[in-house]
Amino acid sequence: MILNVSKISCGYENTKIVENCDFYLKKGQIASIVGPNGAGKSTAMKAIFGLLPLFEGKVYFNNEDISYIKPQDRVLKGMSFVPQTNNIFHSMTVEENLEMGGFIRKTGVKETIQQVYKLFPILLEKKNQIAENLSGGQRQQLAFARALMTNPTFLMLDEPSAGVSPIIMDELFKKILEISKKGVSVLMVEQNAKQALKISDIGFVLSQGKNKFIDSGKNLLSNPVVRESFLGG
Amino acid sequence: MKNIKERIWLTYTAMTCLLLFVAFFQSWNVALSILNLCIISAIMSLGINIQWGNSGIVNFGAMGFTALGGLCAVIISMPLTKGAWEIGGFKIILAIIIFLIFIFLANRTWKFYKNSPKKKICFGLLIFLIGFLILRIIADPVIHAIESYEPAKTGYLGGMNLPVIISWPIAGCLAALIALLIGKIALGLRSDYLAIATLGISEIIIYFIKNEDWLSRGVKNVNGLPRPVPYEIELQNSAWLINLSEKFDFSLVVMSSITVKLSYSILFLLVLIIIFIFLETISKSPWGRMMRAIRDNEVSAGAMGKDVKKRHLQVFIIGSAIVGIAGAMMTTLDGQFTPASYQPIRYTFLIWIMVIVGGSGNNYGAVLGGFIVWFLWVESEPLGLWLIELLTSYLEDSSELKNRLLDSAAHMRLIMMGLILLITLRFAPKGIIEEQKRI
Amino acid sequence: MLQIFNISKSFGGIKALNNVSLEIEKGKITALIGPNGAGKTTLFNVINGSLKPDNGTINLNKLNITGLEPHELFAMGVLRTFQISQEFESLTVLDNLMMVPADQLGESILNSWIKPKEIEIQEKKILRKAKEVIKFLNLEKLSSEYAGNLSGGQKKLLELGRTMMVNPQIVLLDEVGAGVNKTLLKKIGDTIIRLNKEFNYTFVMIEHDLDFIARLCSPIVVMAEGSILEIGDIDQIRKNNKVIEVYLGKGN
Amino acid sequence: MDYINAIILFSNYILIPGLSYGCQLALGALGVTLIYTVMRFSNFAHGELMSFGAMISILIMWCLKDIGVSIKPLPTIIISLPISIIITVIFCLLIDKLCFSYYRKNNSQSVILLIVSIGVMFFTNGLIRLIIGPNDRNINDGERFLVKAKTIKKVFELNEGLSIKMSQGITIVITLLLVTFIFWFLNKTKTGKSMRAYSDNKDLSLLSGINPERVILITWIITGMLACVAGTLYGLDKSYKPFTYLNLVLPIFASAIVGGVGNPIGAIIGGFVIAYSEIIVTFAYRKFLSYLLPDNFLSDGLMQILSTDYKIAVSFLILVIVLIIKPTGIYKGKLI
Amino acid sequence: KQEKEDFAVKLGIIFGYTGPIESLTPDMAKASELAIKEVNDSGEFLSGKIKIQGIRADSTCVDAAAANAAAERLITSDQVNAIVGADCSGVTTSILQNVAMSNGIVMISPSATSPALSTLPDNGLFFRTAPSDARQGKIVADILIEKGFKKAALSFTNNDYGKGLAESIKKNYESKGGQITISASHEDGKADYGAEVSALAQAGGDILIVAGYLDQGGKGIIQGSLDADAFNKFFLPDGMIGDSLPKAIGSDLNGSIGSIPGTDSPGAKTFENLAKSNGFKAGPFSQESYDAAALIMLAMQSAKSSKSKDLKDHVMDVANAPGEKIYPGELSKGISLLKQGKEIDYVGASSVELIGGGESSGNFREILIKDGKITTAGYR
Ligand SMILES: Nc1ncnc2c1ncn2[C@@H]1O[C@H](COP(=O)(O)OP(=O)(O)OP(=O)(O)O)[C@@H](O)[C@H]1O
Ligand SMILES: Nc1ncnc2c1ncn2[C@@H]1O[C@H](COP(=O)(O)OP(=O)(O)OP(=O)(O)O)[C@@H](O)[C@H]1O
Ligand SMILES: [Mg+2]
Ligand SMILES: [Mg+2]
Repeated sequence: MILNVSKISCGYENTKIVENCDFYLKKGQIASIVGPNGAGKSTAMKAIFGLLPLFEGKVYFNNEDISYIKPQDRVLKGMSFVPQTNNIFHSMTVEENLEMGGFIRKTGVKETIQQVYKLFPILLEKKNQIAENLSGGQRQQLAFARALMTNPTFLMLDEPSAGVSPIIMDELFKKILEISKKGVSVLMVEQNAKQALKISDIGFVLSQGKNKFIDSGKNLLSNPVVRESFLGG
Repeated sequence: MKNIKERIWLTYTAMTCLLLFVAFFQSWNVALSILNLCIISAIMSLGINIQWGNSGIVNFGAMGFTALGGLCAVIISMPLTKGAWEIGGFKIILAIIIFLIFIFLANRTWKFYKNSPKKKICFGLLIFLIGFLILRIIADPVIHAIESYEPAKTGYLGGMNLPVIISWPIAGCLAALIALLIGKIALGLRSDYLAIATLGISEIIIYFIKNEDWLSRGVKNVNGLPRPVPYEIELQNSAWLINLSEKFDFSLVVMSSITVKLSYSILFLLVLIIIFIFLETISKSPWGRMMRAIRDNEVSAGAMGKDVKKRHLQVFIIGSAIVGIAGAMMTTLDGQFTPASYQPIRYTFLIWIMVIVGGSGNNYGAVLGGFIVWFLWVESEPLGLWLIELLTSYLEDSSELKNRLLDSAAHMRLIMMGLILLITLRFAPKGIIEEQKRI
Repeated sequence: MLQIFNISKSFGGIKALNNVSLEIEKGKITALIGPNGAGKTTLFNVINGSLKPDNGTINLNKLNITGLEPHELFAMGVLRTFQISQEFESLTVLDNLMMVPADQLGESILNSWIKPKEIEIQEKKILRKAKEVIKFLNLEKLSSEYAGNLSGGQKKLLELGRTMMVNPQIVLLDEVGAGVNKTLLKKIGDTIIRLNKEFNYTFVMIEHDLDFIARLCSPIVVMAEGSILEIGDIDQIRKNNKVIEVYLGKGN
Repeated sequence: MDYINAIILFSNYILIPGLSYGCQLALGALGVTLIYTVMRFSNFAHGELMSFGAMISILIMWCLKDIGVSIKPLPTIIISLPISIIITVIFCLLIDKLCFSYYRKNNSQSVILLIVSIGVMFFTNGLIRLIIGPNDRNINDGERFLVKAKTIKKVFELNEGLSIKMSQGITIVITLLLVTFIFWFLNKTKTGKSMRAYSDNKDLSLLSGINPERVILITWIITGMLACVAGTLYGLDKSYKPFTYLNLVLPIFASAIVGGVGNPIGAIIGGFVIAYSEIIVTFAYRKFLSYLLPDNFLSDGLMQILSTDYKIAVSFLILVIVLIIKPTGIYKGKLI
Repeated sequence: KQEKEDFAVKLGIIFGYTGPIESLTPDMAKASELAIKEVNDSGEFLSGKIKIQGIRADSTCVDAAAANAAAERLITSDQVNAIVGADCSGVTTSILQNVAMSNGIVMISPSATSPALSTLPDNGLFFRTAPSDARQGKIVADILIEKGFKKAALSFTNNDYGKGLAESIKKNYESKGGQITISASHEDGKADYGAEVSALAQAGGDILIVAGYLDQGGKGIIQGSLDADAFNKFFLPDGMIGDSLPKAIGSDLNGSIGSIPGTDSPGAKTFENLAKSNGFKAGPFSQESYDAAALIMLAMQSAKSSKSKDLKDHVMDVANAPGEKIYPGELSKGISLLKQGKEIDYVGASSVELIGGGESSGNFREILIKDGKITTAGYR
């Protein structure tokens, strides 16, 4: 298990949003969390990354208890996260965004930036533009690219495909598959659930803060209950 | 909801107790004089709060509007300087009218060349400068003559000799007018830019008042403004108070000054209540909801059909007018107008501290902030002295350090004020009375 | 009803819109699609007055509306949502909706003093309407939550909800579907159709979910690099090679 | 026509004084800008921090003098700078720990931090007076002049003289060095960029592995250094008096804003704009023009655009005009 | 009726310990307290057992509201018998009109020099030991004309003191045939005086009159003028006279002239020594502060009462001839003389001579700065 989240509860100030949830995946696997709006997906992601305090439960990363360490230390351990909103440095240029993404790395930042540009050509085109002025989909790409800059072993994505055009979305999922093949594990939240589950080794259906279903991506896709109430038929 | 109500009750009672405490342990006179300024401060803080708390306008220009209010009190209530007026009163008015016409023309030009920034600035500025030149050519000699007219006694045009209370609403109007002008030019700026711009403009206003002696007597101050309430000396000779004082066996002098202060308190309280009710009503109405929406997100509010510019201007004017009224009240209470006393620390930062400490975004908080902060501002002096005496009581009498500390005791006031402010904010980071959630 | 002539807009060296001309017909649901950065959002911004075009004109019902302010356009019935949610974060969800209707009596200071009764009546009406909308969006539990505390998708729903508070002439929807659960999106689609059929609303929507578009929209306008590439119905679009190349990709 | 005299006069009364005052404002504005860029609030306590730094420098200088250290012709206080910088930085860090850090953690609005900084200002203000008293102190014990007006007059046989003070020279040199350093640091080094990233999006900078505590630490170190140097230089040039530092805050903010907040170059430009506008608008041009124009062209007046009474108003007027024409300041800072 | 005297007599000392003149006030307060100490040490005051206590309060110099609050506290809570102060004319007027008069408390200000205070109704409660600016203006003009300065530039601190003095100087000087080339204000405590110095320099003149304070803007203007070689002679009115100025500026100030209230009495010198031995400087207005406190106490003794309503009628008596002259350091002598029923003429440190409505008559000492020292060049 690269990640094992067991029985976590978390939320904001005095409201508990996520209750008793489990998430886990092995090295090189892709896992998806799907569920209705407001189910607590983003909340769970933030808690896993340590941006929100846990009420209960534990998070293990590579069998190490990381429940109480700071987010920036998790980055050092090889985790990387793209939040759903506010996921770029608005006032910095695209290139500076990427440099910041590679902040913890001592070497090889330049090369990774070139690789990222190859993956998202639009970013190369706009490399000196202030990120605030990017279009919605360009921002999403930049956010994803920034997370790749740390050369993570574990990648967490909160709705990476929201707002990107179909062609890019395909690219995106392809890329995710590709990096997972290289041994990077990916945990993502997706509303384009069908595509996401298609490539996922494991899927978690979250509803009202609770684990409703845990199963392989294929099984979930074929489960009529899940299809009807969570995947839009 | 209930929680907030309790909090309001609790804090307001505590404030009353503090004042009563002062009344019993220091004197009623001290307590009442603090109360009077507390009320004025509360009004100022309401004015700023409606701008900041309700619509996110950072107005650091309270000082200027306070001074304008004070100027109004002078112009309304002081007697006319006949000699000075005869020398050139009309000429000055003429010059001002001509200047205003040029400003109007400049404005027109500005609008006419809306689409070419260079022409706009060149011609607009040119016309303005011509107007300014004409103003100075006509007015300078007259101003000189007026200012040389018995400079030690008057040296200014004087006022209209009307009851000073009239100046309060008029001060509101004047402040509103100036706020309209300032708002038109400055409200496009955001947050810190606006703050410094308004601060700058208010400094300009102060410099104007300080240096245009013909109008305000400048730094020579105007003393002896007529009062809206009787003088202590008159009261000390009035039969009813003498009777009363004999009946209760209370010192006549003390009684007279308490009576005067109480009458001020009642007048001020009346104004405070009217303004408070006005603000409460509008900020509870859909208007308040709209303003808070604009505060949160101007782009979105615009797309939802709200005229952001107009609303900003509106609330800027209302808040400034309220500050202006408070300024006139303040000058009335002081009985004199001293332009040099308008300092940003006292009239801008302190007011902001009131708003923030009280709790921005709600009127109860603003009033409480006004009371508490003014109370501390005045009482931190004896408090600081007391503290330093306590600290040094263990030191030997002759010790260098002790003398040094006792000598600097006055500066404990600032330390105390700073500490209290920091501590209060620490325990109530959103202000003592937080903004209520409106459900 | 909405005519766009030769609109251009550039940011520094970037031509976001390049001589775009387009006519939106009344009572239709028009889709606006195109790759990221094609200028779709910019077009919306120009239409609703958030941005002033470099040149070109826009007419609404034959009236020239170029260069008007957003709030003036709102008054003329042009409504929009934002791709990146723009909620009023410190207002509750309910208030977020209730602030929308135009010309509320209580928005005038004078009225709140002289007509408290009328305002109360009006408020009740607005409240009822807002509650309906909240119910429709499945946000009942959150009606008194600060909008800033909503989840990403919920914010999107709130964006949509705001357009339902009034009776607009034309609604510009900028990716309402992004990040919204597909089950709910289906329901939203139904509503859009209903609003269009029953109340004859005109919609223009930017969307990347082709299935969703296929169900709702006709015609479909494809933009790329600041100009219009193709206008047609779904089949035409799907067949167009250029569109496939820049936008759809082989898989779709 | 007498160009040389005109130029010398211009330099003596406008160019040089404006240059050194501009540098002083710029150094202050730089500190304000830095705090603003990283922590997003206007630090009104900056003037007092400068005063604090200068005070420490003076105290150390007194000690040095007691043991007989001197580096004539330079003023002794220069060598106390390294230690006083360290103490000022420690003071800044202490203040941050005790006052600002709490609100940062709570994500308070920037206005709250602004008000807190006013509280800090009050406190420091009183503390300084407790320690060193409110008196005026002369601290320049080095050579006063680099170039003396009288010498210039005599040597070149001119009507006008030009004087450059030692303190002005030092100010200009140190400002240049510091500004270059800070500009390079913010825009070219990784740490500098991480500071900007932190100010832009705190959460996301966490996710990139940027350590916020380190960013804050570095910011305060630089701010403390700037404040200490600026305060000391200012005291060196004029004389140290706690009260003036309070009044220095406003022109400093005006400079930072005119230039465009959040940009070191903006701070410099702003400082000079404010400094020169005061002098140029209130300057009496009669004598200057008398060197350039034939006699009968001149009128009797002083040929002053505005009287010096309005000096400070002028700087604010310039500020307002600049903001109206260019709402983000001259050198486009960040939109806020 | 037997006066109840087993409580201490209290004197309020209201100066601006914070605010623009905060650097002057500590010495002023200490001077007042020195006078109090002297009287206490004499052990003879009133019944002999009574000690006098000085209570400081902060006028802030500019904020009338805070000053009133402080005065209110002194009078009604601490129950002071009389007040030494306030310092700046604005707050002094405000305290007098709003607090002191209504409570019938005597105020003697050492430094409020505004001419307006001469005519203000005060129920006989207000006195001052500093002369009105109107008087000094005349003296300044006389000195300048006599020394042959026909053209002068004038810089004044932008407050009631500076402006009042400047106007008075200008009027008198011009009526005597002098020419003021420019009369420009400066603000105290500001960052830079480059612009002011430039304007003054361009206007030119044989001498620069600086009507300001010696450790405030006034000093900045002088320093700036010297640095730029704009002026080399200065006229220094009373606010600019003090040892710290020549010390700070150095030899460049030599040859400058000035005026300060005082007669050719030994008082000033004695006071300077007294101050030194008590650990403070005889800065501006500290003489007057000493005298203000001394006057109050002597008047109390003369009235045999510590109440303001009694002592107010005795202030003029003790201040003016006839009687034995009393100098600084001789307060106990004064007290015992009064006790014996003799008359005294308090001269004090600043040669107190009260005229009219309790104003200082204004005898002036003409000053010449020589070898970095303030020396007396004559008396007027
Ligand atoms: N304020 C701006 N300054 C500079 N460039 C901008 C600005 N706004 C948009 N752009 C650029 O204009 C182009 C069009 O942007 P727009 O937001 O209209 O794209 P879009 O079609 O909505 O894309 P998406 O589907 O990703 O939302 C983009 O390349 C973008 O980078
Ligand atoms: N800062 C906050 N304070 C309080 N409640 C919050 C906060 N942020 C989110 N919530 C609430 O927590 C719940 C779950 O939010 P979360 O963002 O985790 O949803 P989600 O599953 O990611 O939904 P979506 O698909 O719409 O992004 C929502 O009901 C939301 O209202
Ligand atoms: Mg989410
Ligand atoms: Mg878009």
